[in-house]
Amino acid sequence: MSPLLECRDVSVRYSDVVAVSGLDLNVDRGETVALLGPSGSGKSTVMYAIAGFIPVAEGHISIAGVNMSDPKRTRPPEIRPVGLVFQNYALWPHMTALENVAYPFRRAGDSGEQATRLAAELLAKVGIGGLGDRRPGELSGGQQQRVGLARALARSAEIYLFDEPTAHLDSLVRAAVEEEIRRRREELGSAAIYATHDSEEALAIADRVVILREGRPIQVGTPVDIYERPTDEWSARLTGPVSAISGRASSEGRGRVQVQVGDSSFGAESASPVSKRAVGVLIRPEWVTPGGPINGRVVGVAYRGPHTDYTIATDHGEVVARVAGSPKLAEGEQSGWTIQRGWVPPGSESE
Amino acid sequence: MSPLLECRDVSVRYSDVVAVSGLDLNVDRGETVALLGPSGSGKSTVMYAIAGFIPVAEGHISIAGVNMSDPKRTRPPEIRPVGLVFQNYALWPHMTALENVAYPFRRAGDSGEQATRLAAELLAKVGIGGLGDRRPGELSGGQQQRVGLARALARSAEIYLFDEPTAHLDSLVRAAVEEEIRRRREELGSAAIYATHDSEEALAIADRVVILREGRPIQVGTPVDIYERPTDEWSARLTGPVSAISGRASSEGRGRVQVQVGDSSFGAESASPVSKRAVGVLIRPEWVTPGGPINGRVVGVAYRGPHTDYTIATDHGEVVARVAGSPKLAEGEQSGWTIQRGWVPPGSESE
Amino acid sequence: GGGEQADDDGVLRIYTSVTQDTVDAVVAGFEEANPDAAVEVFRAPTGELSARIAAELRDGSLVADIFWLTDPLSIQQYERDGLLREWDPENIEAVPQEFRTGSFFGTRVLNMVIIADGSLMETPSDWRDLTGIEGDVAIPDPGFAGSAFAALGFFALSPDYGIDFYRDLKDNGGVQVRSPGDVVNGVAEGLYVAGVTLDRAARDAVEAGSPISLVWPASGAISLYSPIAVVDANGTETAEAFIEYVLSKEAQSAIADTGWEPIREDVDWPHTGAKLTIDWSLAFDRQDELLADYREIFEG
Amino acid sequence: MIRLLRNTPLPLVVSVAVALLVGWPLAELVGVAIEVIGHPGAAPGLEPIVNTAMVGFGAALLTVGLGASAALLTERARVAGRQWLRLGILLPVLIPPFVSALSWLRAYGPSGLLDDAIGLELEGLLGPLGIILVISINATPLAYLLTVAALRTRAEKDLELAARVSGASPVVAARTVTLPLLAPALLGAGALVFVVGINAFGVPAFLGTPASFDTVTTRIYQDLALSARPESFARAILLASGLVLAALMVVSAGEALLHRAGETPRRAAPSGPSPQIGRPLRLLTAFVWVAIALATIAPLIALILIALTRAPGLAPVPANWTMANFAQALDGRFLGALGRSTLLALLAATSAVFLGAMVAGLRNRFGRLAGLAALLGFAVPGSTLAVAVLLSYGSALRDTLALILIAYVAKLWAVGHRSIAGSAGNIAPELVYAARSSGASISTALRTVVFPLLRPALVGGWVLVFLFAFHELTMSSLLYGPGTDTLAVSILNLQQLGDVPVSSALAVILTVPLLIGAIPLLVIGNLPRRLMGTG
Ligand SMILES: Nc1ncnc2c1ncn2[C@@H]1O[C@H](COP(=O)(O)OP(=O)(O)OP(=O)(O)O)[C@@H](O)[C@H]1O
Ligand SMILES: Nc1ncnc2c1ncn2[C@@H]1O[C@H](COP(=O)(O)OP(=O)(O)OP(=O)(O)O)[C@@H](O)[C@H]1O
Ligand SMILES: [Mg+2]
Ligand SMILES: [Mg+2]
Repeated sequence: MSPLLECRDVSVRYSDVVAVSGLDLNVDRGETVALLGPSGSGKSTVMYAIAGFIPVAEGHISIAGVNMSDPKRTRPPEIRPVGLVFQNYALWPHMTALENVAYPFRRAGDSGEQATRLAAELLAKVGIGGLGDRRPGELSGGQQQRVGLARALARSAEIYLFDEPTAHLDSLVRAAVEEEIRRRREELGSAAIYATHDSEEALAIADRVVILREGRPIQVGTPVDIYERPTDEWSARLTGPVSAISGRASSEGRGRVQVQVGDSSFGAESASPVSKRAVGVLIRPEWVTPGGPINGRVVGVAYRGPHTDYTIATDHGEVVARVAGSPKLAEGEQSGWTIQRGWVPPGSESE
Repeated sequence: MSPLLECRDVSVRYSDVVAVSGLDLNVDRGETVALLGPSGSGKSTVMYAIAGFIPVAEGHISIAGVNMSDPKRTRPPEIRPVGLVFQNYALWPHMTALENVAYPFRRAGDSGEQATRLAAELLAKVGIGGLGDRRPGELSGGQQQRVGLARALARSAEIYLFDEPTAHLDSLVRAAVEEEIRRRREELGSAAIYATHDSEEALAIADRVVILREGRPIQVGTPVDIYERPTDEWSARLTGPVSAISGRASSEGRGRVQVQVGDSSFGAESASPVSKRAVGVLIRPEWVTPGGPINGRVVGVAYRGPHTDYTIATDHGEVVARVAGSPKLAEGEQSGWTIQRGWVPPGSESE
Repeated sequence: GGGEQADDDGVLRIYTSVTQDTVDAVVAGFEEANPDAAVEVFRAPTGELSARIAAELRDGSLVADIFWLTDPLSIQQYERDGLLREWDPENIEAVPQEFRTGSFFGTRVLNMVIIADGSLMETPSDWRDLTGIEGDVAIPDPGFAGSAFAALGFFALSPDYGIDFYRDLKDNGGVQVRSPGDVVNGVAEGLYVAGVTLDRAARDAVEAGSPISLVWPASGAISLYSPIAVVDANGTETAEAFIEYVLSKEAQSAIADTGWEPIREDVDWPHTGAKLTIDWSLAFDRQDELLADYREIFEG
Repeated sequence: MIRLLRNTPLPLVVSVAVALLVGWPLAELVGVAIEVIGHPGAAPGLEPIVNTAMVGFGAALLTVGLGASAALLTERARVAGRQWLRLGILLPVLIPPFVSALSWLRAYGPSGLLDDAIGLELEGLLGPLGIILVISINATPLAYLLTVAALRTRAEKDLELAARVSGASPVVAARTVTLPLLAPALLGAGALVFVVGINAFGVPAFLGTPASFDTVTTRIYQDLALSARPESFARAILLASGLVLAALMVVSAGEALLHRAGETPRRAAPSGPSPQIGRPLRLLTAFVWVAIALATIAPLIALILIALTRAPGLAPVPANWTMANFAQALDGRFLGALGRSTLLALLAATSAVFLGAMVAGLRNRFGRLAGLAALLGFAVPGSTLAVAVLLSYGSALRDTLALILIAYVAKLWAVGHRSIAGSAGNIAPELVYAARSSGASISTALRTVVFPLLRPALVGGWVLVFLFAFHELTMSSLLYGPGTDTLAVSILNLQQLGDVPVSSALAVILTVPLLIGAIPLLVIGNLPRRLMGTG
């Protein structure tokens, strides 16, 4: 069976700016994919191309086996089975929240009454059941975003596109929205694509994550892959704090290496077999635990609620360690640490 | 010395909607305060009142000892020493990014050339030095947000107001922006107020956090206070996952209690002295560690990059535990856990 | 030209710039006398009427059977272009010689007269007095109305006055106003002490109680007439019959009842006096020149 | 927009409309012009041309200034009785320009009401300054409506607040942010008023003649009015062509300027704050009311008094009042003509706005050219355009309402277009995208999203075209036939050679019923509010 969405070697341009290039992406029914990339990396552009707002300059996009976009032809948005949450919401200012949400129902042929009822239900689901009579201008930013979400969900689509859908939503509402999307996925086999710069969100909700950098997909993988085995330091930083230190690696087979730094060594995974080579090793903060052979001075303390991040200056470079609880060490203190594991990304060897 | 910003018993209304009420807030020079609240709680409204966009219905606002707003009189924005990042950016579509940022310099009397130079520097600082010639309509969401940030920073203000300033920014840019704000605070003694729904951000950057709920400030405190000693379960949830279980508490003095659940017991802090009472205890996921006397079945697993959250059904209620690393337990598995600590919020006793 | 397009649907089409109530009264009488005749009137101000005629002539769609115009200026051109039928109505003798040619015939008379502020001690009695009177004298713009142009034509072409008459008027405080109606209004309101205007407008105002007096100049009012003609290519017997009717005593009485001086002297008309007439053919030929001279005096 | 409208028959429809409404008639005119160009005596003088340019530019500048200030006042400042103020500013739109001229003359001219009462007259009312002033006051609602529409769809308040919080005073914020954002609308208004100015006939005829101030239009009138000589006709057409050329040059120069500055659509953004800040401007509001009273209400009262008075020169006191002047201006044909005029104005307004919206939708070079073409129709003086329409459609459509309608639409298309164009540029593309990915076809998206967003502009343009058409005199008096006479024609035909009380009555009849009809609509129906969207 062909995938629900197929993007093959897609490039998209804004007159002279190439916003996306070489994008290959298949999404199956029921799957959730996250597009993760920094600001300006082309996430919204990918969404717009899938929704049919901009033509592709190269490649093609098909949905459910039907060719939708190629450089010659862009089929119009209304015939694509797609629901979209806009990054900037794009609510219609002349309609109330309820009318905004009822709109897709009306277009799908529901009676006015029916559409209003369904829209009211959706608004209640996203937690603003009482605000249906307000115009977008009379709602707070997050409330507007929820109207945008409800409007997208009002279209019964095969692919839902969410462009930064929770940028202004607190965790409580976020959970409700994620729940609704999961339900649709399971009940209707819809797929969902999230565009987000929030790696935590991407890793938490997606089955697969695509990392975009300057319009190019540089890594595609499961959340665990993306987090623990990033393709390079840049991607690693995108998904959370990471420290890079250099050491000498010796292979232990089956992707495992032993890394020697100063007097001590620690085990790490490696993308490619390496032996007796100087490598850059990436270390996540939670892979560093307090107490142990590696000594350093605390140069930064950041309390992050559930945990505290310490930046430790060691002889081999700065390392960030994440320890549960509120700060227990102060800046300037000396202490010992253990590196539990590391990751040697591909092509990170040097002479 | 009077505080830089003083809000005394402030209420703000949009015709018939009371958006903020009873707000008391002092901000000192050099301080960073976060307004944390869910969507619609009145964060933006507080910002607008401080900036002078909306009159206060009750109370008054003074800046640097000068009365700026009271129900009779609202002094105009341009005479307030305030810089604001709008939640919706509010960039001027007819100006390029550079012109947008140069604007406040021009208003402050800088020459055109000088203003352009300074604006270019600011744009470079927020990472879009190369996009100065583009109009806002040709920028991605996050890039627009950065222009908005740079424009606010272009005003040399005593108070910077940031309304969800990093909603569309990835962690890399975020860090750069936070750094710039810290620098100003230190160099110029400016204060900063962040409105955010993102508790992690609030806790990481603020000296003090104000929790808003439906327009009322319900807790003011340091980040550690807010996270570890929330005023109720609702605030606790706002700042991160939390489990609430009920047990029988016995006081140990100095705010410490021992909580009995089933056969085992654990130590907890309490807002008020309690003795032999049924209480609701709040438990952060990272206060729960694997292995130990409390048995439960895993009913949910969420991978969050640095850690994995397990939802465990115990005899005393569901408890969430946060464990570093990728998932090691699957749904349905039985295992033992230890609760390291807990928090008994004020007024949580029941008979 | 519109020659080929002679329509024969039996409808009599009249293009006119004569006042509506006058046309209405005459047409009603004609229709009563000729119950089978169907008459359609297109009435428009002179400018619009000549523009329409010009346009219709260009694309050959002119359908008018009759032109019935306010003053004898435009009709000169139609006559020269051979548009008009040369014929002699039976009633021709009723029209004074100076108010007709071989193809168009006067239907009513308009007179340019003097009006003066009613409170004036020494009212002017002849044209010359206007150049010596104390106070401003209102002159209607000859560029706007045929009647005003008639005055210009008369004075400029007359050996007794010449264009210098206007120079004298101007030097003595002559002011140009838009139309004869504005002259009446201005004098009535005391803005000007006297002015040159149409007898009809002045008479209406006096009758309604305006504080002005109408002076029939001793040497004569400058008289012009409203010509009527058959469009040769279209006009049927009905058209000729209509003109016969207009010149009849009955129609002329109807015209007089609407307040205009009839062309027939045998119809009772009390408000009249000596008349001065113009060589319209010459005035027409020298139109641009006259207007340019005039403008040089009043606008230069 | 252009991308959204790809693959639609829009360009085709617009091309056909341009060809039929402007292309063919103007081609006929050009044919005539070429034929007569070497005709002896056809050369018009220079002076009326200079005068006309002066009136056009003066009126455009003054009107746009007045209209934009009024719009900023009612939409941005804190003023009491905002609805009433809007109404007051819109009032002159109900008054045909020649009525304004007449009433100003009666109120403030030599031996006007003011002169009679306190011996004061407005220096310079007779002459270029007075002409510019009266045209501007009459056209201010046009500039006002266009600016308000653009304020609603373009310049949102949060953008001004952003300027204020960047340190700009209200005036600087207006200069640097609000007005630049309104530039397309202001330019559109300026272009229309420029053309209104160079095309004005009634006002210069009333106020210019006594000062011997001739404009191109009064010359054209004279050329046509005096005689049917070919050279007069030729000169009229040459002068008209000159007007068209001037309008073309000035407006395309302005558009080129604007185009270089670039289109500045705002991306869809979450709605920002939109409070009304600042102190209530009581003094300014009072001043504006006085201005409205002096500019509109007092002259109208003067006019009504004149119309009621038995004869010129009598004091306008009840003892001298009579209804005879009105009786003379009305007769049995009045009602039929009223019905026809209303129908024509409805049709013309709807078609002009419809076609205007289409041109506004084409946001590319072709659209700009079509916009210019539409403006040409507006720039041709009424008498000349009517001749052109007669030359093109006269034989086929003689004596039908369709002939008059064609002339109206050809003339007023530009009003429909410019009203909308200033606002259309800022409909964020995302709002249309959102509709389409909710399942709406292009036409549904236009109907449900674009048109409602443009409502202030569409309604404003519609009202303007309706009133222009309702008051139209020159073209209808040339084109009507048996059974197709319009209101203005039927009244005009009853007029006695410029009899002042009767023409005052005529003016009152053209104005007052509209006022009486419109005010309850405006007040009870809350029309300005609805017309301009919420807020
Ligand atoms: N113009 C308005 N008219 C009426 N109510 C409004 C208006 N603007 C905001 N509100 C209401 O006031 C309350 C506070 O809004 P505010 O924008 O301050 O919230 P917020 O905390 O900034 O939310 P968010 O995180 O979603 O931006 C909300 O309930 C909102 O619906
Ligand atoms: N209309 C436009 N014209 C020119 N360049 C554009 C336009 N829109 C976007 N771009 C550029 O294309 C690139 C990709 O933009 P896009 O909006 O897809 O980024 P994004 O990943 O969604 O970013 P963000 O997280 O900030 O929303 C950016 O560099 C942006 O500057
Ligand atoms: Mg984006
Ligand atoms: Mg907000």
